[in-house]
Amino acid sequence: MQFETFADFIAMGGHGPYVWSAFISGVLLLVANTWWAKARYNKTKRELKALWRRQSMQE
Amino acid sequence: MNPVRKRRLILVVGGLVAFSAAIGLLLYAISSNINLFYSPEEVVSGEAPVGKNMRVGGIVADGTVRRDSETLKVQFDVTDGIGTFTVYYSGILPDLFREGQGIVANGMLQEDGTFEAYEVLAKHDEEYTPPEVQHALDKAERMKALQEAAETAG
Amino acid sequence: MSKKQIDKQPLFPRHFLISSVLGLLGVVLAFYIWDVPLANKTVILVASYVIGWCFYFGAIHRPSWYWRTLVRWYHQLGSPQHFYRISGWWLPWLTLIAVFLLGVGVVWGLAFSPPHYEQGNSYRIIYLHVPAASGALMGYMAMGFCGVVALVWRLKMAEIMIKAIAPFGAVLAAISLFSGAVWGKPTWGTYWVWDARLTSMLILFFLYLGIIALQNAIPDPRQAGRAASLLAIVGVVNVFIVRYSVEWWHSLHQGGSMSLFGAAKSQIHPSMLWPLLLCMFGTYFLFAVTVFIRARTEILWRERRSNWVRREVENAI
Amino acid sequence: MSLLLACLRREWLISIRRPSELVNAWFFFVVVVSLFPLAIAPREETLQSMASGVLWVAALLAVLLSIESLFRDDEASGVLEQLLVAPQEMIWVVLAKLSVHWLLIGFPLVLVSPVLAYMLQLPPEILPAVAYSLALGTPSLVIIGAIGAALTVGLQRGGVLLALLILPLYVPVLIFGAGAIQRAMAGDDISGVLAVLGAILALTLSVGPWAIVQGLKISTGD
Repeated sequence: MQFETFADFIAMGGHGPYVWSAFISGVLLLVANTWWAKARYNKTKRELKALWRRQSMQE
Repeated sequence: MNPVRKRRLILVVGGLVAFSAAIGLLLYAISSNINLFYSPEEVVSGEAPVGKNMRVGGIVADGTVRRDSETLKVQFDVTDGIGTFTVYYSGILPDLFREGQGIVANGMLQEDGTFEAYEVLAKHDEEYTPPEVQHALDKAERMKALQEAAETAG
Repeated sequence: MSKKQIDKQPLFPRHFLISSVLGLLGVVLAFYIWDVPLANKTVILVASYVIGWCFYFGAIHRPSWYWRTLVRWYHQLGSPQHFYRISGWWLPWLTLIAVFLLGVGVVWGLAFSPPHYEQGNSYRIIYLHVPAASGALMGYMAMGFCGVVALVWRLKMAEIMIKAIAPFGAVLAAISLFSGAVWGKPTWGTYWVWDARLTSMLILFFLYLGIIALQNAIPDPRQAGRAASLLAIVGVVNVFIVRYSVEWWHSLHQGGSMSLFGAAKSQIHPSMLWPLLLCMFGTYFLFAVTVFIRARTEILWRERRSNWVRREVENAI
Repeated sequence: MSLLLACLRREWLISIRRPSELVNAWFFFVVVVSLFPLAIAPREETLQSMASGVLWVAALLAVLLSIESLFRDDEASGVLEQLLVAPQEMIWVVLAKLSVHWLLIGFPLVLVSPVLAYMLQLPPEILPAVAYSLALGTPSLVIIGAIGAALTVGLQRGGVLLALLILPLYVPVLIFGAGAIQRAMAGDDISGVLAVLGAILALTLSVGPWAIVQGLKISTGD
């Protein structure tokens, strides 16, 4: 561990705002992107099922 | 040759000619020094033109940085081990500027062989080392330099 | 060729020997002109020479096996159903590896790796910035490659891949631009410089956006895929030209190349290299994860009229 | 060769029958450039420092706006699909279209550019450099733009999309085109920069028509 206290870790020797804004926004984007892709996948599956249900009801 | 084939041949030959023309022109552009960058060696030997905007780069020589106490004026020597010349600059230097640091300066070469810079940029080096290691490296280098000095003296 | 004729072939035919020597000369030449650290280029060049030698040797003596394998791969790669099955098996493991690598890498980089001797702690942005930038670049190269495959062999999977790569590539380009700007402030004293790397990354971001927009604008998926392929190829050429043109242009009036003396002597201390490598590979794995998910979505939608999709979706509950 | 001549004749006749589109592109260039001195303080050094950028961005936008219609009418009337039946022959049609388009849009911009450059207070000895850089650069702009036009030909509201696709691809031409003017103003030799512009032109000429034909084939749903 390079930092003595948690406050030091947050402060990053004065560069805290830069480091943390970059990391938080970056990690958020990565997570949001993956989550969004997964949500699209699930939604496509649901839509397909609904489509087939409609088709079988018509028949 | 039937006309369709002939046209196709013209196309292929034309494409090749254009492509080789592109390469030839690029080679010409490179040879005509489109990149106006000069090293201290070239500046000292007189290869660099006087009175034109250009870019120089090198290492800030140790112990040559002199700051004016009143204004933002500063002067320092830039070297590459072969040639050395003086740079005059007025303005705020980047945080990473220090002696022994690589810099790039934009400006004009004067008649007397000095360089009037309007912009000085610190070279952001690609070496990533923690402080202790850098300290050790510096120490080793200094020891080596001392040794060499002792050898040449002795 | 009959069995007898194959037996007659010498173990090292003349063309093989000549090519080996030529290859060796190429390796020696590359060794002298390639501007990377000695250890890296030794490993890369020797390894590629040995692998190439083995492939060539095998190709002489067992040509049919190579051919069959290639044909099999070609069919498997081109089959969405096959890809869907394989990727479904890989996906959980890839996700696990990505999360593990990124988690360890980020915590190590943020809390345990030592500060930089000049930049202090602000350099820690490297653990986000460099993986994102290299991922965005590699993603674009992969798209260009898929574009060639899609246009030449008309493989459906290549078109699907382009569509799957583009969004995450754009996200990575955006991350590298933002984190680079934030890193630039404490180190260079400015958020933005019109430097070759920054500008080409910005153009790369625009190109990603263009490809996504083009795909969304064309209703027919096959047509959209092929249009995006062509644009991806043109874009790859453009990225190279932009990179060098900015470098030249910039020398004309202002700016500064930040890596002027870089390349050959660039080095990173192991205590910083390891977390960086973890983050980089973590990003690559995450890239694979999102590409797989997006490609699977696309496959399901495109193949919705086929029976296997129906079985797959209905049984998955 | 008679094929190319026939195509050239056809494109020429079609284009000059609708002069309003041509005149629009020319006026766009002139108006945009002359708006800048009104928008900023028209001091000599301010104008000089931004002249290269203004001229080049205006030329680029003029070409971009006009290129959208390059294949539009042929596609709407169904001629395009007829032509694409023989793709080897199509490349000649494309070459003819590009030449005529440059001759009617790009070349007038080159001709009028010294006048506009003079209005932007550039010294008279720079004016040839302005014309040279535009003369070498605008053909590349036309060819690269045509790739985008080919890809978006069948789409409604393709205009904004076309800009999004093509503008990033224009960056190298813009950099060297404006760079040539800047170098000329600094009193340097511009042959190197012009050579690069020529190299870009040769490269786009060798690869561009093929990409355009491919793009047209894709857009017409071949």
